[in-house]
Amino acid sequence: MSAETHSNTESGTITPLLEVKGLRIEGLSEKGWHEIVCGVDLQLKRGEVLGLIGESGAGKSTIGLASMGYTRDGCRITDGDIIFDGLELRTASEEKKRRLRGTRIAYVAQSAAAAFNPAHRLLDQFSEAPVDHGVLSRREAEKKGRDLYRSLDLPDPENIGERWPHQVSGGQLQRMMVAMAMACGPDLLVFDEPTTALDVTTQIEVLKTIKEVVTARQVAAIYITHDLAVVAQLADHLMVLRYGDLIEMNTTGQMLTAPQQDYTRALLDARTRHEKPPSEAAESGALLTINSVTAGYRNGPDILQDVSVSVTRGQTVAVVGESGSGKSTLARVITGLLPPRSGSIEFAGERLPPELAQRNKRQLREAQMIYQMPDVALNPRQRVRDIIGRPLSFYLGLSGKERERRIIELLEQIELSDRYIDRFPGELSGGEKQRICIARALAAEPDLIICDEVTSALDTIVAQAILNLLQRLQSELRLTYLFISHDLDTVASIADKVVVFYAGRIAEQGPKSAVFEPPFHPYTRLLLSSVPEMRQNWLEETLSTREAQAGIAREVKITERGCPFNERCPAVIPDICVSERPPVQTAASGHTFACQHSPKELAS
Amino acid sequence: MKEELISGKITRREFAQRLIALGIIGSSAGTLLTWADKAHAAKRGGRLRAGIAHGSTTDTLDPATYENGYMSKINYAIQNHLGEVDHTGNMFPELAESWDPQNGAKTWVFNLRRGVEFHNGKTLDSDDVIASFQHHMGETKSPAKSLLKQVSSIRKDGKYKVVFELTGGNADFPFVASDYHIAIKASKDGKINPTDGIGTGAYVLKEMEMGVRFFGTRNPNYFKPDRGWFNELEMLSIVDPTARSNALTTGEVDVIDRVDLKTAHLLARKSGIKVEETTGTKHYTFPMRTDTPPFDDNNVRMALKHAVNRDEIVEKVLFGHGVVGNDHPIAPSNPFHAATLPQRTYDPDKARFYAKKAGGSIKVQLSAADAAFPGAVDAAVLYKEHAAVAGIDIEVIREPSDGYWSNVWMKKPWGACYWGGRPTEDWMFSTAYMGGASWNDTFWKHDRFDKLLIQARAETDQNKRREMYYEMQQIVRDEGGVVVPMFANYVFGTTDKIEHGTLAGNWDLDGDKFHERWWYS
Amino acid sequence: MIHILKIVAQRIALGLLTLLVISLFITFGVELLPGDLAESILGQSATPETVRVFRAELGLDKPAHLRYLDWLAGMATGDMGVSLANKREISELVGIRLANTLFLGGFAAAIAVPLALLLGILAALYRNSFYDRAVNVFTLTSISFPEFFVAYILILFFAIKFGWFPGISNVSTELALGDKLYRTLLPAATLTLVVVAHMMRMTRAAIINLLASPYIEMARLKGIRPTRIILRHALPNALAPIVNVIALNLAYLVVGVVIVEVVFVYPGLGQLLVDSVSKRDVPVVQACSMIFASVYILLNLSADVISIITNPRLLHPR
Amino acid sequence: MPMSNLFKEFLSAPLTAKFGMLVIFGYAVISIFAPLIAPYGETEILGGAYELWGDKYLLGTDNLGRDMLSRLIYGARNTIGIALLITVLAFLLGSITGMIAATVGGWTDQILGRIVDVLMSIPSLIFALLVLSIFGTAMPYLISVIAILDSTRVFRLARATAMNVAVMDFVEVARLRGERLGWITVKEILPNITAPLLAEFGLRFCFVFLFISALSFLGLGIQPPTADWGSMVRDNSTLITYDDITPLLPAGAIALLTVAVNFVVDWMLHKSSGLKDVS
Repeated sequence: MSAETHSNTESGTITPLLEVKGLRIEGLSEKGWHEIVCGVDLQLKRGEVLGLIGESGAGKSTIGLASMGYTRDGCRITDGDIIFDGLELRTASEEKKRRLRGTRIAYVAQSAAAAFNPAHRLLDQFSEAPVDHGVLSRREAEKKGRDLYRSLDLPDPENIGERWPHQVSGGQLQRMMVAMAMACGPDLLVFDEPTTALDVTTQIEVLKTIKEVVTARQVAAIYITHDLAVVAQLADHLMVLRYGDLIEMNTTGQMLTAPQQDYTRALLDARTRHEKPPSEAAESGALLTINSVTAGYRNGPDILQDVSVSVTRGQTVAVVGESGSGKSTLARVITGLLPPRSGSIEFAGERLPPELAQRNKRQLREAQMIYQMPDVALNPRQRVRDIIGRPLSFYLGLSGKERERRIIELLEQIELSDRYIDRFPGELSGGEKQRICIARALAAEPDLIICDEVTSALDTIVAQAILNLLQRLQSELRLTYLFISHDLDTVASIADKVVVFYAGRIAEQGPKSAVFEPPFHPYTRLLLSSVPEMRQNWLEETLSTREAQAGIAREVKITERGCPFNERCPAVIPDICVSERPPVQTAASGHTFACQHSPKELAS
Repeated sequence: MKEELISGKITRREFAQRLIALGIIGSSAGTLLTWADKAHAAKRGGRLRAGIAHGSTTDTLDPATYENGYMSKINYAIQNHLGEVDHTGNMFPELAESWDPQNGAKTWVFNLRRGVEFHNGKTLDSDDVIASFQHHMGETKSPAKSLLKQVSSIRKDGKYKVVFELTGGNADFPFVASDYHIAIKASKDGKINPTDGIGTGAYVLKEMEMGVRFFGTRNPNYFKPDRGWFNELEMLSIVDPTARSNALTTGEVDVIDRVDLKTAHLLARKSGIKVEETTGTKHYTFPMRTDTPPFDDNNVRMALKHAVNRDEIVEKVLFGHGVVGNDHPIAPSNPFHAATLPQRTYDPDKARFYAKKAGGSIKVQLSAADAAFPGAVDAAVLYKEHAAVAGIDIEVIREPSDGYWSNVWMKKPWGACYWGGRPTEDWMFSTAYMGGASWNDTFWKHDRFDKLLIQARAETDQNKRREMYYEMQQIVRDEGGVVVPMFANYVFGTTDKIEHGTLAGNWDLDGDKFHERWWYS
Repeated sequence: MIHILKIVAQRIALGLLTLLVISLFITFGVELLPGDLAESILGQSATPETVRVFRAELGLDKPAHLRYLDWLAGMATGDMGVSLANKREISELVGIRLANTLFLGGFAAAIAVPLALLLGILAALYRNSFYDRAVNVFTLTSISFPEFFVAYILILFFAIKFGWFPGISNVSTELALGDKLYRTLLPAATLTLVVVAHMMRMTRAAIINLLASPYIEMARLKGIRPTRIILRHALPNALAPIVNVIALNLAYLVVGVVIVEVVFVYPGLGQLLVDSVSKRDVPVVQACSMIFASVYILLNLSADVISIITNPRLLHPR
Repeated sequence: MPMSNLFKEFLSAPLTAKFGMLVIFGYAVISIFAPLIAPYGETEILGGAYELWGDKYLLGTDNLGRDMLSRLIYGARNTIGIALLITVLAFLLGSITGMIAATVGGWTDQILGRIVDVLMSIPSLIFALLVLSIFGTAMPYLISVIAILDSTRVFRLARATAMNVAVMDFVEVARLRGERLGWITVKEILPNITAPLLAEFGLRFCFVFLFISALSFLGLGIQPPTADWGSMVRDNSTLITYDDITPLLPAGAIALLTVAVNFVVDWMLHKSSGLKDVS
C-alpha cells in the first residue's frame, strides 16, 4: 500500500483528509480527571500543513496524537469525532487503528535520540513498520530507506542505516526520523516539536528536510511547536492554543501580520528581538578573570583551549556557541567542578583555588549557578521553603522567623506569592521552577551568577519573562552575569559583552554591539543567519546563503591543529585554515576574533 | 557354628558354662546361637536398600574414626569382631571360637576361628588380630585407646590363639575386646591398612562415596553359613528425618533407622510399612558439672532431679518410644539393672524442699542442641516448664548443633547429652562415672562408688556383683550429678517384605547387623 | 571489543583479589571456630591424648598462617590439596559433587529462566489484568514458603500421593541422562519455585519501566503489534537489569541449595561444605568456598559482559 | 498526616492494596496485643502432643502440648518484631554505605564494593554458620549477622539507584554550595531513591523470615521456647508429608504477610512513580 493507491487521491482536495470535531480530552492528575483539550475542531486537506502553536500545557501534542487515534496513558477522549479518510478513529478497533499508524499516518517525535530504540540499527528501525505492516519486503524496505536517506541529503546514505542511534548526531537523527516516518508513504504526518531541542544551525538542517518532504511529496501534516517563527516557514494554517482552548486560527500570513488576539500578539512579541540598554552599573574593574584556561575531562582531549575572558562587575557577559563548543565546560571550570589543566581564575582580585573542595564558604557563596533544566536542578522531594532556605541557613546562618521572612522576600523578588512556600517542584510550571532556581541563587547573596542556558528549556513567552526578571534583578542588586546560551536572540537581549565559542576556543569576543555588527567572524555570521525570523520564506532565503550551505548539517569537532571551523567555513582558505592556528586580531570596534581573514575582509 | 559346635571343637555346654561362670551371659545360654537360628525360613536373594540417619562426607573407613551410625553399619557389613552381642544382650564369640579367662580374669586367651577368609583371600590368623588391636593402642587417635589401656600386652600363642594380659582383673573383657572400633582386618608385616575396606564381613565393599552411598555384594565365602541373606546391600546416608521416611514411603529404600518419633505412628499406618522398636541401653541425660556452683551442692542436684516430669518427657519427646530413667545410666536391659530401686517421680514439693535447703531460689542455665539428642531442645523446654512449677528458674540456651561436643559438652555447667550406653555395668560406670574418667561429664567423684567399681570388676560371684552394682546405681541416683529422664528406644521402619528373628537391642537396626541377620520374605 | 576485554580483564583481576580475601576470611573464620577437625571427628569420644595424636597426624599442630601459606602455594600451582578428614584428593572429592551441583543448578535454571522470562513478559503485556495479579500472588506465595517446606509439599503430592517421582534424588554417576533428569525433577522444581518469582518480577518491572519511554511510544505510533513491542523494543533494553537478577539467581542455584540437597539427599557441593565446616576440614571448606565464590564472580562478570553486549552504546562507541 | 487523610488514602487505594493494608493492620494489632488476644501463654504446656482442633484448643496443640493458636499469635509478635528490626538495620547500613559509595565514588566506592563482593560471594548460610558458631546464637548476634548479610543486597541497590540521582543537577547545586557528604546523601539523594528501596524492603522483610527459618534448619535460629513462625514451620514440617496441615499455619501466616506487604509496596511504588510523571 502506498500513497498513490489510496481511493480518494482525486477527491482529496474536496474531502478533508482529517477532520476533528468537538474534541475533548481529559487527563489524570493527583486531583483526578480534568479537561486538557476543550472542544477543538480542525480540518486538514491533503498537501496542507497545519501548525499547532502554544505553550506547554496547551494540549497541542495531545491533539496531535489524538489525530492518530492515540492517547497517552492517563488521558482519555471524552467527546468529539476524529475522522481520518472517512474512518472514525474514536470508535475504530485497536487493530484497525494500529494498521493505520505507521502506514497512512506517521509520527515524528520531539527528541529523535529518545524516540529511536537504542538497541537497534537505524535501518532496521526504518524497515520495521513497512515490513511489519506487510507493505514492503525487507529488501525493498532497506532499499527505500537508502533512497530516502539519499534524497534527504543525509551523509553516506548507503551505510548510515547500519549505524546505531547513538552514533549519529542529533540533527541527522532527527532527519532520519523524518525519513522513517516516510517509510510507508503516509498521507498524514504529525510533527511533534521536531526541532525544539536543537541548536539553531541544526534546526535549519532539520527544517530543510521537513520542508522537502512536505512540499515534494504532497502529504498533509500537523506541525506542533511553541515557536511561531519556525512553523511560519512550513504551515499554511496556524492554530494558536492555550490551556486546551483554541485561541485563534488563520492562515500563516494573516497570523503573522494581523494577529487578532492578545495572546497571539504576546507570542509574536516574545520572538522579536529586544535590545538591552547598556548596563549603567558597569563599573571599572573585572569581577571575574579567566586567564588562558585549558581544560578537559579525564584522559580526553582539551575541551577548552587557551580561553581568556574577563567579566566586569555589574555587566552581563554572554558565552555563545553550538552544543559541543565547550560553553558548559567553562562553567564547570569556574565553579571548580573541573580543575583546569593550565591557566587560572581570579575572582574579585583573588585567585580561586582550582578545586571545589579547596574553596571556602565565602568563595562558594560569591558565585552561584542557574541551570538549563529547572526540572533536574530542583530536588523533587524538597519543598520550596527548604530549597530557598538552605543557602540562607548554610551561608548566612539564618533560622526561624528571620529565615522565613527572607524566603518570602526572595519569593517576592522573583514575583511569586508566598503561597508557593510549601509546594514541591512537581507542583510548579517550568517558568516557576526556574524562578525558584533564581531565588535559590539570590539567597546566597552572590556577586556573580552563572546562567547556563537558563531559558532554552522554556516556552518563548516564559523565557522572555525570565530574561526580564534577570535584568530587573541585575539593576536592583548590581549582579554580574555570565550568561551561557546557544541562542543569539536571547543573548542579544541581555548581554553587554559577547564571547563566541567554537570547539573550545574563542572565535570572537567583544562588546555586544561590536559582535553583532560587521565585521563578522564567519561562525558568528552563521549563527546570526540561523536564527529564525518571523516571516514566511525566511527558511528558503537562509538556505540559499553560502554560510548555510557550508555550515549547516555538520557538527562541532574539536581539533588540535588549524582552525576548528574550517570544515564549515564558507571563506575557508584551503591549506592555511586546516594547518595553521588562526591569529587573534583586534578590530577597530574593540572586539577580538580569531581568523586568517583581516577585519576588512570579513566586513564585506 | 552350630555344626562346628556339634562337631566337637568345643562343646556347647563347656562354652556356655564358662561364660555363665563369668557372668558374661546369664541363663540364656539356650539362645546363644542366634545367627544359626533357623526357626524362620530365611531366604537368600534381593538387594537391601537402607536409608541411614548418619553419614558425612568426612567419614573414613579407618576403624579408629568410626563415630556415627552409618559407619558403624558399614563396619558390621564388611568386618567382624572377636565377639558379637546377641538379642539377649549377651556376648558370644564371632571371629573368636572361644575365650578363656585365667589368673582371676587378668589373662585372657582367645582361640580364633579357623578357615575364615578375608575379602582379599587371606586367611585369618593371630597376626591379623594383634595388628588390628595395635591399631588402637599406643600413638593413635582411636577412641578405643582408653578401653585398651588395661591391656598390658598382647601375644600370639600359635597361629590361632591370642593371649591378652591385663593390668587388673576384668570379667567383662570380651565385651571390651569386641568394641565396635576393633574390627579385625587383614595384616601385612604386622600392620593393617585401616582404610582398605577389606574385612571378613558378609558383604564385600564395591562402591563407597562418603556421606552418600555404600554398595556391597554378598561375600560368597562368608564364614557364617546362615547369615548374610541379601545378594546386594546398598546404604544411603539420609540425614533429614523427613527425607528418610519419604524414601521409605515412596519405595526408594526398604529400611530406615531412627524414624522421626513425631510421625512414627503416622508412618506405621502406611500400607506396606512396619515400624518396629527395641529397647536398649541408649539413654539421654542432663549432666551437671558437680565441680561448678551451684551444682556442687547435692541439694541443688536433688531439687533439679525432682523438678522434672519424666513421664511427660517420654511422652512428648520420645512420643512414648522409650522408658523413664531413674537418674542412673543402667538400662533395664542391662544384666544388673536395679529394678527394685524406687522410681524417682516428678515432685515439685520435694524439689522446693531441696531448693530451700540449698539456700532458696535456684536459677540455672540449661544448654541444649538437637546434636545432643533429637528433641533435646524440646526436652529442655519441657524441663523448664516443669521446674517453674517448683519455683526453679531454668533458662534454656539453644547451642549451635555444630561443634556441640567440643564447645558445650563438658564445658557448660549443665547441658544435654546422649549415651549409646554400654552392654555392661562396669563399662558404663568406668567410662563416665568413675572419678577422673575422661568422659566423666559430671566431674563427679565419689570414693565409695569408685571402690565398689574396682571390686565389682574382678568379682566373679554373681550375687555379690549384683549387690555392688545395685548400690552403685543408688549412689548415682541420689548423689550423682546426672539427671537421666529417659531410655530411648531404637525405632526403625521397614517394608513389610523384610523379615527377621528376635531383634537385638544393643544398637539400632538389630545391633547394626540387620544386613546380615535379615532377609526378604 | 577491546573495551570489553579490558573490562573482563579488570573484573577477573578484582575477582582474584576477592577470592584471596575470601580465602583469608574462611581460613581464619574456621580457625576461630571452637574445636578443630581432630576434636570434631572424635566428637564425644575425644580425649586430650587422642586429639593430640590426631592433630599431629593432620598437621594441625602447625600455626594457622603457615598452613594458609602452604595452601595458597598449592592453589597457585593448581593443587587443591587433600581432605584432612579422609585424605582424598580434594579435586577428586569436589569434582563429582560440583558436577552434581552444576547439573541440578543447570536443570533448575533451564526450567526457571525461560519460565520467569515468559511469565514476566506476559505479565508486562497484560499488566494489571487478572493474569498479572494471579501470577504475582502465586510467585510471592511460593517465595514466602521456606525452601524445605516447598520441597516437602512437592514430595507430598508428586512422590507420595501420585507416586510420579521418587521422594529422594538418589543419583549415581552411571545413571543415564533421562533417568537422572527424572530423579532430579522434584529438587529442580523446588528450586524453580524458589527463584522464579524474583526473576519474573524483575522482568516485568524492567519491561514496564521502559513502556513509558519515547521509543516505545514511537513503536506504538508506527503501528507495531503489542507483542512485538514488548519482545523487540522493550526486552532488549530491559536485558541489563534482568540479566543481573538472573545471574544472582543462578549463583543462588549453585551456591544456596544446601537445604534442598539435604531434603532430597542429593550429593551436592553445599552438603559437602556444611559437613566440612562442621568437621573443620579447612582445605575442603576452602576449596568449596573458592568454587562458590568463583561461580558468583563469573556469573556476575557474564552478566556485566551481556549487559555490554546488549547495549550498543557500550559495544559500538561513537 | 491527619487521620482523615490516611483514611482517604486508604479508600483511594486499589483492592489489592486495601487487602494488604488490612492484613498488615491485623498483624500489627495481633503483635501488639498478643497477650490479650492469645487464649493461653506463649510457652505454657497445656495438654498432650498434637491434640486435634477443637473447642479447647482452636488449632490444636504442638509437639509439646502448647496451644498452637497462642503460639501463632505470639509468633507474630516475635517474628515480625525481629524481622522488622533486622530489615531496618540492613536498610540503614546498606543504604547509607550504598549512597556514600555512589556519591563519593573513587576509592571509597571501590573498597565498599569489594567488601560487599566478598560478603556476597560467600554462601550466606556458611557465613552465618561461621559467625554464629564463633559468637554464639544470642539474639544480638543473630540479628546483626542477618542484617549485615542482607545489607549487601541493599547496598547494591542503593548504590545503583543513588548513582542515577548523584548525577542530577540538584546534587551538583548542593556540592557547589559546599554541602557535606551527610547532607548530600540524606537530604538530597535519599528522598529520591526511597521508591526502589521501598520495593526491596517488601521482599527483604519476607526473606528475613525465610533466612531465620533456614538457620533453624541448622540449629542456629531463634532461641526456644520463643515462638517464631520460621522455627514453627521447621519444627512441624515433617507432618506435611503425612497430610497434616499443621505446618501450613505458620507457613501460611508468613506467605499471607509477604503477599500483603508486597501488595502495599506495589501500590506505593505505583503512586510515587505517578508523582514523578506529573513533575
